[in-house]
Amino acid sequence: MLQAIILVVAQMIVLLAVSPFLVGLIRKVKARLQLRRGASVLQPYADLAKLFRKQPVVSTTTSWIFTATPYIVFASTLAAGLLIPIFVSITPLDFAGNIIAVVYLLALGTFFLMLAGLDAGSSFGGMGSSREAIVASLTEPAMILSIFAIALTKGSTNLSTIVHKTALLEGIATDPSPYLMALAALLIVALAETGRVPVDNPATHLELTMIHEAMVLEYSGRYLALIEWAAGLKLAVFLSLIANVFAPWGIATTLAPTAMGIGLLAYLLKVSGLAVLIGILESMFAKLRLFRVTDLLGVAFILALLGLLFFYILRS
Amino acid sequence: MQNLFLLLFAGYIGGLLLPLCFPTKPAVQNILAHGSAGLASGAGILLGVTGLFAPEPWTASVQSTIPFLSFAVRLDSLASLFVLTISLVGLVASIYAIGYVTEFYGRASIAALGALFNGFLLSMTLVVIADNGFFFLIVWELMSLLSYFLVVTEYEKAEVRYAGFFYLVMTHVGTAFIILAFLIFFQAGGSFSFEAFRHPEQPLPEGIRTLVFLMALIGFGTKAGIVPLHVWLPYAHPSAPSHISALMSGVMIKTAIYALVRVYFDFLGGQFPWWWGFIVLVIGAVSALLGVMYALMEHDLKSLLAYHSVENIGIILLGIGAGMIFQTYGLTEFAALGLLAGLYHTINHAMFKALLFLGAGSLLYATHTRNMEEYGGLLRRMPWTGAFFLIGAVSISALPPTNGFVSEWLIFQSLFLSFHLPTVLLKFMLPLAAAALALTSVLALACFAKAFGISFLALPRSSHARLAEEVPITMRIAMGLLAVVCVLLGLAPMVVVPMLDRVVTPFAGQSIEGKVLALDGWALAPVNMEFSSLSTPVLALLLVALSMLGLGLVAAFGGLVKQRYYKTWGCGINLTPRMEYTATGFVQPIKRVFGAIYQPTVKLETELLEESRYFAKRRHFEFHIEPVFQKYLYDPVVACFIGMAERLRVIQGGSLHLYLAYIFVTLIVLLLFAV
Amino acid sequence: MQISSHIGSQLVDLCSALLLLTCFAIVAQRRLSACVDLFALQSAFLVLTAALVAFLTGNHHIYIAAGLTCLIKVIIIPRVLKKVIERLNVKRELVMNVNVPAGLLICGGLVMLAFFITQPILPLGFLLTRDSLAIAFAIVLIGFFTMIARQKAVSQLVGFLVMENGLFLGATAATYGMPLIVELGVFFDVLIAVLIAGIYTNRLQDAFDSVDTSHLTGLKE
Amino acid sequence: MAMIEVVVLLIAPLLAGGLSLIIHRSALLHAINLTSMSLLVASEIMITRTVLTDGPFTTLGQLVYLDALSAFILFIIGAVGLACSLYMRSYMDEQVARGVIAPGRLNMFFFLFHMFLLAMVIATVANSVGVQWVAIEATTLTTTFLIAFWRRRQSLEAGWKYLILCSVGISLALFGVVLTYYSSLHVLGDVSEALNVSQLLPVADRLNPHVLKLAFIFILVGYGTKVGLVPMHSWLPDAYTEAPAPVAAMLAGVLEIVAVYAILRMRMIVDHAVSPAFTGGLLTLLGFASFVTAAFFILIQRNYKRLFAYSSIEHMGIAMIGFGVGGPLGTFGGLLHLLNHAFAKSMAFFAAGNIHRRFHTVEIGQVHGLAIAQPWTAMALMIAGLALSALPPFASFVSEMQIVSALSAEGFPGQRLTNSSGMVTLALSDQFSRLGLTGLFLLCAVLAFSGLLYRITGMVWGTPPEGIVRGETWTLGHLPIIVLAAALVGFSFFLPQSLRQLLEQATQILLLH
Repeated sequence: MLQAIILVVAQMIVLLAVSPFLVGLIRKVKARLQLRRGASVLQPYADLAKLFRKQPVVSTTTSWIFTATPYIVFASTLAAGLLIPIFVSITPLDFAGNIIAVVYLLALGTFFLMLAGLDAGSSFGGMGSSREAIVASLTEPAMILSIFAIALTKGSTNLSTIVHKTALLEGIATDPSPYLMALAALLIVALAETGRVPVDNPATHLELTMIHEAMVLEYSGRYLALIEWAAGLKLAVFLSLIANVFAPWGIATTLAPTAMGIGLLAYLLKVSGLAVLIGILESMFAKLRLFRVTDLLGVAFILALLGLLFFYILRS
Repeated sequence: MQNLFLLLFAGYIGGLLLPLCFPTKPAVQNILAHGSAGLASGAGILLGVTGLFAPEPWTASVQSTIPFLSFAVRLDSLASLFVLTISLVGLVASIYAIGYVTEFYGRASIAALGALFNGFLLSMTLVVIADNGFFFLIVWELMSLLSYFLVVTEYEKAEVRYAGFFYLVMTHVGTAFIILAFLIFFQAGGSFSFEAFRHPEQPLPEGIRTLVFLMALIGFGTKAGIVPLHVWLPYAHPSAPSHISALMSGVMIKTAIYALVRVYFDFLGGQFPWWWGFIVLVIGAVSALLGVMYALMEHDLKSLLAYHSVENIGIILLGIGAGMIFQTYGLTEFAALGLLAGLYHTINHAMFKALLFLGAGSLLYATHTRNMEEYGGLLRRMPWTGAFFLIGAVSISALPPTNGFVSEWLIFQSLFLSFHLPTVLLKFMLPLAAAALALTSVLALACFAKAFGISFLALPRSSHARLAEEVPITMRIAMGLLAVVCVLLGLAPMVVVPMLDRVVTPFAGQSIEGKVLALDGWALAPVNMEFSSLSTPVLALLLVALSMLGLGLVAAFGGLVKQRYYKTWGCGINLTPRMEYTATGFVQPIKRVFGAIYQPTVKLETELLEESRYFAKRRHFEFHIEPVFQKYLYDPVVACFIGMAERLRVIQGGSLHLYLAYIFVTLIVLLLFAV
Repeated sequence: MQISSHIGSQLVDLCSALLLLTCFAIVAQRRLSACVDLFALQSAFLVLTAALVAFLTGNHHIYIAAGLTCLIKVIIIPRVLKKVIERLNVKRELVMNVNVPAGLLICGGLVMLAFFITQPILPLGFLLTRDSLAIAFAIVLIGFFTMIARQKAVSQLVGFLVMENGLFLGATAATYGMPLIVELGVFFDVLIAVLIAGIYTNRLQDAFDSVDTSHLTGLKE
Repeated sequence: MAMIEVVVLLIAPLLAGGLSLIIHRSALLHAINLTSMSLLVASEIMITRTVLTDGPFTTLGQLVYLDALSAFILFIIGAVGLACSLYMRSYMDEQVARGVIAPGRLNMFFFLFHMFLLAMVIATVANSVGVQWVAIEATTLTTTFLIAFWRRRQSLEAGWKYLILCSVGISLALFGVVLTYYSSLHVLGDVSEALNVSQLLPVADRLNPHVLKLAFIFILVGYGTKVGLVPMHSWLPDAYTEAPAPVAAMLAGVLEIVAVYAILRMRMIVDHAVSPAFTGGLLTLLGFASFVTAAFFILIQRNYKRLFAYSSIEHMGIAMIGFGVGGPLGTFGGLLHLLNHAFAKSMAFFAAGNIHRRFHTVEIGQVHGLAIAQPWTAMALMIAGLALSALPPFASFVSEMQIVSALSAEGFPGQRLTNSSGMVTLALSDQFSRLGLTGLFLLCAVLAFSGLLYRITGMVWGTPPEGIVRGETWTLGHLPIIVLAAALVGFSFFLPQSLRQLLEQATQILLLH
């Protein structure tokens, strides 16, 4: 029991600690690719610290929803993070929810963000929420299908089981093709869900392009801090999900300290790698028009479908 | 149990008759009608619970003097479950009504309203416990008829009359199909008793069984509101007074689900070809998707909720369909899981849909309008209603840890189990159904973000909203009760699952309680911990704890600095309600992306200022979405029959000679051919 | 007796044939008053037939029937109709729904039909009046047809009465008369019916200033 | 046996009629009317008692034959007749007051009314089919003036059509009677009792089948005209529209049923000699013809009296299907349906009468907001409409269910014959054909339902037009409406014991047991 609690807390700390770093890393990579020096990788930490200390300004039109939302978003995203294996393949909270629970926990955050966007009453917030709605609704099916493709290969929807089996090299060698399809699909989904280029641009405040930023436009001070942090956490969640499901190499399958150390190291390397990859992708592509996003997510859906198809064809 | 039933019966009958004794005192009528209805439904709750855990189904019957008709009732676990649901919602509706019907003092006869309300509840209860086909049909039609009269309570309005008549005809058409299905059983068994339906003298041939399947699907589907038979629903449900809408959307359409389960798993003994389940599954997916998509385009709050009933019926059918498919291939425990998930969602939907309709009713009560665009900022003026509505919205959007999430999660699991199925087609279609479910649920999320956000948040958009006040205590209590139930159903699956298990065991042939519940009830784990697991209590705890953590972090890093209030940044000008995002604007992207389904027609007229063409004097914007089913399915059918009638008209041309000729010819023809 | 009965049947057949003939005459006749006269003639033949049957078989109650027929159908009803015609001063049927030649052809067809249908049951009848059932049926059909073919109220009445004659022929000839009470009832009804119809024609005349029943198409659907 | 009752039964209307001729005070006329009616009902009840205890009997020297069936018909005559008399009290007076009817003609009206009743009673109790024929013709002659009582153009036209069509039909029926007599010659000889049911029934199986077939066709076409079976129905809508409300109620509620009774009597005889499939087939055929046609016509009516007229055609069709299909279920359902229709339809016409008195129009389009203008009438109309479209909790649902169940179980009569005669029909396809018929039945039911309720809801709901007085004016006429409604609801759950016995015995009689 105690051990479990310690593990959970550790996992939580890792996630909280890593998430700003990932954001910073992506920014750094992009800066580099744009031949700028860019801010330090640790800049996000500083931002958060400052935001926490600033006095928040709250719109007079808002209700308690507006102030409650940051906490709910933060909590739900972190909760989702605690359900997926980070550096140990068997997470203690595994029983609390499988991958679908993860998806819906993230949806909970999205829901309240939308409400908050509407609460301020400015048309920016509404615009953001409305766009978030369409993007979210298009990513969901692709996400579920790709998840299903993965779940099939391991005959389970529990992340720990999937990761553990994969880590012990069960059934991964048999047929990589469904995996690759699912991976590609999930990558696109991750980009969309975490509001990166080409779906959204976290670095802009142009009303024509922004989605996530528009929703949170009215936030300031500690509330903004929590939301920014939650956004980082969401990124971390997706990256860890991809990293550990598709490449659980090095993850600790036992609770031996050394194994866990290695696991942690491997985890950091993997997510950093993915962050760099995202940075590169973001620099390679331009942001799509909102109504082109559908095409991209359609592709993701089809990929996931193909993954499923391949699985059955190769099995039967 | 007998006494409980008699108490229930007496309560409803009392509520039906007593108000009529005080013709002039609406207040008294109100109390009498809804008080005794509450009493009766309280008895109903007890009846349901006892029936659920009774070892043997309770039966009773009164022989009628009319041949083939006997008033037989049988309270098995399935019936008990629905009695429980109906009575629970009924109780809440009665409490709510006490406050709500004050709206109608002087505008409608409270006595009639209360009497119909009681009769409606009674008929629904009898529908689910009837044990004789004839009796079932009587109470079934009675249920439709009474609800029709409730729908047309405000009969001065033309649209209400239209809605009512449309409903009446549709439900009657459905009943015709049901009668046909029952008559097939009658042919086989020579009796209308359900026992004979279960075990006909000679087994029905395959073709006939298929006919029964289709007839029942169409007949009960009409009542349930499956696409494309759903068209009446978004008209009828909103037109009724809100506590009635809650009953209709919450429980009445569920009686159809009850009947489907009864016919397929009980009468037909759960023996069917794979494509039956497949059809149910597909219909479920289509209904779910189209239901939510049309809901998104509705800006009349109650119509929006009505469309969501279509959606949720679809979701329920997804579960039941999956169950049927598994049943075909003898995977009984998965079948049980699917059925259980479907029934779980049935109950959940009853609760949160009732809650939401009551919430909508409160808004109507406070603002006297159903148009969302005229709401706004109501959370501050009606905090309680707002909070309860939010709980309902979260539940129907299937967000953890509420009840909607649990049942949808279970349905997901049963769909994921499809890889056990032998045929590739099904292996492949069930995941697609899962994808459809995912899309549905997230669209529902968007829809309720709209519904709640536009109605309750930001600035009031009209004087209606500005002057709104919180509703009377009884209404709040009613909503509060349902909100609590919603949360409990989500947090305590360990209580609900065993109940449902008792229901599905007889049909699936085995109890799966042990397979679904793990960690002595703290987690759901179909079919084992290896495959999947979910623990809503723990998730809830986690969410609370982590929010606390958030607060802690805030305190730790910055300290709770006093926050400053200032008006929203409106690009330099003061924010007015007219600058807010409208519901129409909110769904615009969705409308555009799914334009193929909506086929929207947009009309924008702009009148520019003479001085400068950069400024518009006034803009007129309107958009309609194509009512596809009415236009391409219903109107042609109606036109066809009317056309035939018009053509027939000539035979009654008014000429005496013609008439004589008819008789003459008839005589000759009969003489020539009949002899 | 054998021979006499043979001759008797011949005679009865002859009379019935005459009845049928008058039918054709009525169908061919356009002038209303002439139609009425023909009807009276037909009724006279009917009386003859009835008397003949009564005489040959010795069922005396048929005499009563014959007498009533004579009274009502030969004397009273034609009078009434004549009166009506005079008052309405409609002389002749100008337009018909079916013109005369076609009408005659159809009637011929009807006679054949009548024989064809009654063929199997004729042997059951009494030797004496074997074929008159068929003839009676034919007369009924022709009367009916007349009602369809003619437009004036009066001629429709005549058609109706021809039907009645056919029925009576059937009753007397085929079955040697119905029970007396029935017969009386029938006569009574026929009489009343005609009187009522007479009243109606007057009222129609007042209301529509025509007895052309093809104008009565106000009520439709 | 039960002599007195029968005598009363016949004398009461006769006396009342005679008195009405000489009396002119309306109050007195009504009093006479009501007393004779109540006498009628009383004697009927006595007769029913006797029939239930010791079966069929003849009296008045073989002139009268009474069994459960005729007792049942008498019951309907009495019930509806009494209801009408109660309703007439206020209705006729108002007509006189409004000058629609000259005060001098009121007693004429009552005279005809009583004669009409008398004729129907005779037609029901007569032992000889000949006498029965005479009586039924008499009903035509009496009612034709009642129909044309308002001497307007349309009413004259309606009356004339009614007179001509029905007389012609009836004469055909007479030919049927002649043929029956003809068939009985060799069995019973040329005796005046040879047309008596009491004589014919025992020997019926020795009668010549071919003649009887012909006879039945003539009778069916003839009396079918009176019933208003398609395609002999053409006079019916006109007549019902033009007749004053109580008369229309009597026509729809009683006269049709007496005609049906005449057909059934004949059928009883024919079925002994010929297979029931023959008569059944014919009845079902005409039944369906009427049902389908009426269902479509109901869809397009703009005049509420015509609407009810067509619905009568529809329901007679349904009852005919019931009798045609036969079997205990079908026959029982058919009889019960006759009763329900009589009640519901007379209610409908009473309501129609009230509406006409308030709105002075028969156009459906000009009647709205009845629920506000005349709440009780609106309720009556609604109940009648629901009962006529066979919705629970009204007895007509029960009877219609029984009929359709019988249909789905038995199928089209004569089909069994075709099967037995070696025609290749698989069990399954047979079942499907039965289901097909059932489907057709239900389809028409739905059509009629939609048509009827579309109009009725259109009239009941909404807000009344300008210048219409609001609020019900209570009259004696509301009493029968309430009683009938109560009966309709009650019978759908429990039939009174005696009524049920009556129905069952009648069913037995019709099923040749």
